[in-house]
Amino acid sequence: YLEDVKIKARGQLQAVESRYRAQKRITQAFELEILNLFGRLENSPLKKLEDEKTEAAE
Amino acid sequence: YLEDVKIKARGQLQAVESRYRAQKRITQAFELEILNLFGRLENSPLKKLEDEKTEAAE
Amino acid sequence: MADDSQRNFRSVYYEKVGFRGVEEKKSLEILLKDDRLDIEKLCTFSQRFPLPSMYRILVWKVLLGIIPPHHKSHALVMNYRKEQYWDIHHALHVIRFIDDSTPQVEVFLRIHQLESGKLPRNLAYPLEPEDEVFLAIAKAMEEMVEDPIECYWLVSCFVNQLNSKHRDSLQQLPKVLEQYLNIEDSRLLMHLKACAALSKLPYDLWFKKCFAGCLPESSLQRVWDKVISGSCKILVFVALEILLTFKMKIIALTTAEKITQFLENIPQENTDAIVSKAVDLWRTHCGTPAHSA
Repeated sequence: YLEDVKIKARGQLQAVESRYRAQKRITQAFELEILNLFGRLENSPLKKLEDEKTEAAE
Repeated sequence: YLEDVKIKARGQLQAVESRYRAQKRITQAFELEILNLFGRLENSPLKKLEDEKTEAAE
Repeated sequence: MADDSQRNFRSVYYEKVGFRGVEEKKSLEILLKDDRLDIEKLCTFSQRFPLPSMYRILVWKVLLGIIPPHHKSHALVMNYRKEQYWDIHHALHVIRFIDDSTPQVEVFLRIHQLESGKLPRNLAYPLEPEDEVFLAIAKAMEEMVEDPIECYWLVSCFVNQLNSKHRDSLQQLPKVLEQYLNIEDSRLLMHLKACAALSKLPYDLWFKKCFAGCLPESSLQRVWDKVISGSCKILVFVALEILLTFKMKIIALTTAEKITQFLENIPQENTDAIVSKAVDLWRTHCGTPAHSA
């Protein structure tokens, strides 16, 4: 019976851990996307113009 | 002893749950940042020019 | 020849009419009543019998570890699976990998890629061969499973099973096929060798995609019963039975290209009989599984 409780707990734990790992993967993917978007914003030769626009708008 | 195992299992489950929630909060913060960056890239009147540049660079 | 066709007729007949099926269904129901499902017994059952369609998805989910052995945890765990699916689904929206018009199977692919850390940098990257395998299996599974979340988990875990547990054996299957073809019909083997077709048979379709896109779903699920419960060798016998069934047609074709092209698009009428015969042939050569997983 004890074994039973352990197996049951493991079954649930595995699913929760998998959900946690997925969330971690999402964070990684978002991180990459943020870097990518920053790169697109900053490497643009039009950045300065855009910056001025943003500042003016604020 | 059985009660012991149950308590331990519940503790483990809660620990992973709380790590999941923490990770989710990070994801949500990143999500806001991504939306913000997309907004900056796309609402710019210079976007068209930039798109052309990106396409040419690829 | 007469014996053979009679035997085949019988087994197809029984499976269709379900004489044997009633007993089998009862014994499966007894297995499924346990508070804690016995994975090994469920494996043995699906190795020996076709799963009744009303229990197939449940058994697959248990065998693939999507839900745990305890009945009482099923709802809870399925809830975690659901949340995980929507978490990733939403994230893919945010980074614009999917939108409302993305086909379901492509959504599944992107979720699977993200979960396994293989999401490409952007959408412009061409698909890898393993992605094509995933999509083929997903398309077939979509026809078998109504609920998209259940469907995603089945595809993802099935593909993971193929890439881990079955990885090494899958690579051996072309060689194994040649051996059995030599036993069953050496003349056909000679013909394939003479046309230089042996190395060009649609092995990816047969052994990587597990016949997804080759057999209609009603036949395919009976093959997958065996693979999911632990035997990928059944794939060899399905391929073998396809070759034997269309022997005349294949002998009439004289180039490797034509043979491959035909085999990639076999007629869809008698596939149930092909699978039944393949299962019989598998039993003949490998014996009835007793307790092996």
